[in-house]
Amino acid sequence: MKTRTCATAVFAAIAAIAAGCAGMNDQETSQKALEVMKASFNERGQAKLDRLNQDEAQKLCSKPPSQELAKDIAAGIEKANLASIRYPADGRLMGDWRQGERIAQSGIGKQFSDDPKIPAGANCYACHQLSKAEISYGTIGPSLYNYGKLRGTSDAIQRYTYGKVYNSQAFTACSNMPRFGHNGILTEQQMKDVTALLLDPGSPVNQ
Amino acid sequence: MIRRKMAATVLAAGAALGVSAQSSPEAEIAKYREALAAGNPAELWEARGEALWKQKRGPKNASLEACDLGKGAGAVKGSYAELPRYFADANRVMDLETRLVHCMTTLQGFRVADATKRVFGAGTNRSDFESLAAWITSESKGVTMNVALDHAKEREAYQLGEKMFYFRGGPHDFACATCHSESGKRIRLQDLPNLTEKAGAQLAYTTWPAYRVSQGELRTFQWRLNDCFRQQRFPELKFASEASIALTTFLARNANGAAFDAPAIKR
Amino acid sequence: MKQSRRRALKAGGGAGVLALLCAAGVVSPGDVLAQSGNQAAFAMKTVREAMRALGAQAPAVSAAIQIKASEIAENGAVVPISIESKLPGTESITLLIEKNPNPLAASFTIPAGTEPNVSTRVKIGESSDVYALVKAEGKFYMAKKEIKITLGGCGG
Amino acid sequence: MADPMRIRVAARDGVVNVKILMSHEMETGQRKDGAGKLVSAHYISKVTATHKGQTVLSAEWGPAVAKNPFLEFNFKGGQKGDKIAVTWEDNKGESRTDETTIN
Repeated sequence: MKTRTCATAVFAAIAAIAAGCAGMNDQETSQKALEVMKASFNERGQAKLDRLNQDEAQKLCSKPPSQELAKDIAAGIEKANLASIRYPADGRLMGDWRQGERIAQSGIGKQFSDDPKIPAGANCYACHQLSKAEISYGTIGPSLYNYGKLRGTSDAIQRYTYGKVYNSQAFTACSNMPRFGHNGILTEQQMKDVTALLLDPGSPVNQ
Repeated sequence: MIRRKMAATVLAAGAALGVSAQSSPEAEIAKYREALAAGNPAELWEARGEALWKQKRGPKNASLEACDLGKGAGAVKGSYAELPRYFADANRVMDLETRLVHCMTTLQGFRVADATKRVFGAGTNRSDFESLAAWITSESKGVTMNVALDHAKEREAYQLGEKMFYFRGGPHDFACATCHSESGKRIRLQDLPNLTEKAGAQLAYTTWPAYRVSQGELRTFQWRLNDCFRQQRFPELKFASEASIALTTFLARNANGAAFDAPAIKR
Repeated sequence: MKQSRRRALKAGGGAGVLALLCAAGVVSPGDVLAQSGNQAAFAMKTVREAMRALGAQAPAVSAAIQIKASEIAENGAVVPISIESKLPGTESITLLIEKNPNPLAASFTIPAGTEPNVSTRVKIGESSDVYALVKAEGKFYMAKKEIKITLGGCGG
Repeated sequence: MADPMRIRVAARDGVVNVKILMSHEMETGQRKDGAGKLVSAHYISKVTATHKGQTVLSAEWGPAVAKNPFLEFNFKGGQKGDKIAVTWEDNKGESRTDETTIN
């Protein structure tokens, strides 16, 4: 732990020296970096250059995770993102966990190499443990094994879970998790299915 | 239906691992990597690259042997461990591939468009850059990484690269940092190097280029960046672009002090 | 059927190489001819048929044959496997992969003076048992090992 | 023309270790290219290694052998300076032979 802190400090120092000498302040550097990026990417397939245009949350979250946001800024991000969540008109938040499992396994979607006609996946397993059966899971996010078993399926839990999938930053500013509904990655039905994967008592997540 | 079959296979795998395996999945994967290291097809690219370096080509019918990779014309040994660097003759910072484009145009007389027609190989359609990079980097094996930030433009490249590393964008809100700024994390079963700490940056940077068994191709650091951005859902990073050089400068500098150890072999 | 399987593999792992994987070991009938040796065996669709085509009816399981490979392969496109036989008079070593469309992957003839121990790398489309078939002093013996193929990460 | 092989040989206590890397696509015949067209099967089907003209290993392969194949084996009786030759042939009739010397 101690060595890690130390290494980080040395690292920060190097970065500071590098920054200091180049004669640009932080904001100028960010501006220049964006200009350079805009000149360094080609549109390809469905990935157009407008993907480099950051929204407010993306701008504020472009920082090392060790650098904490001021409380009011974090609260502002969460408030704005919470307001973006659209719950299904039919009021039903849980779909089919079997479909949800498929969506959780699939990592395709939105890459310049992907066919935009094929529905995107959520790639949950890339970052989370879900069912016990899938041993190939990532650890960037917390384990979601027994997610529903531990929380139940009350209306409040359903709303929170669907909302978290829809827009993770409504609850945690600068979360690493994609905002699947907000950014149009998943359809409403797909988000219902993923919610069911997490909450349905029959889902492998809750066995 | 097919997916169910796959899931069942994984399920069976999980059960077997839980009950009867004498060693952990991590230990087995370490064993797999060790077995791969016993013979690295990158050598096939290295051999082609050395021949290409010495072959007279292009409108000027010249070899690349007079190319200055930063340690003087024709000096290849150890050169990659000091790249990217500022080159006075071009008045800019260049990484290896950018410098090779420079030499192909100035020494051999190729037009940039012709020189960069195939930057990433596919099967028998090979990329000269991948072959050349395999050989040139192999000549730095064991050399300590030593990327200088002496010139103002080198410092600027580092600083811009750092900004780009943390830049979140695209429909998934991903930055390089999303996957590479915490230690001990993995995606699926693959360990993710923490590129914001010395050990992680060193481990990652010193093992590119690499023969990717998933593709059966040798890939360079330009490819690594290109494919990371693809998976970040960004548009396509241009080969030898300023952003690619800036990011490479940031990551290569962070690896300073470690022994260069590529071409490697990776899944 | 094949199509959807290909898609499933692709979704999990990424690169188009996986498409190649699920077809690993397939030989179209036209390729089978032309050469001498065990060509018919390469076209067989099951381990049993392939072994029979090689002349092995019911090979005995032998502890003197060792399949050296990691139990988990990170990528099925390249799976390193070594087979060592401690049976005296080993004449040939053959590698079969049960779940590949054509299980027979490689067969090695071992002359006197060469150690009965070979290493190579194969494609394995999905988690599968692999078999080593050894002919020693005119008789066939075998060993078996399961190798699991894991799915890749990132965005594929 | 196919690229040369990389052959590494090392003799120790009278046992010669041979490691071979071959440059070959090892197409299964089932893969489709970018345009959706089937890429025809193309793979090394036969490998022979000789020491001073005597066969020390021969192999028959199908397309399940991995791209850019690797092969390792050991034989007894090689001396420093002896020639080792390796030949592969593929299913389309192409072939390649490379040589090296035990050192």
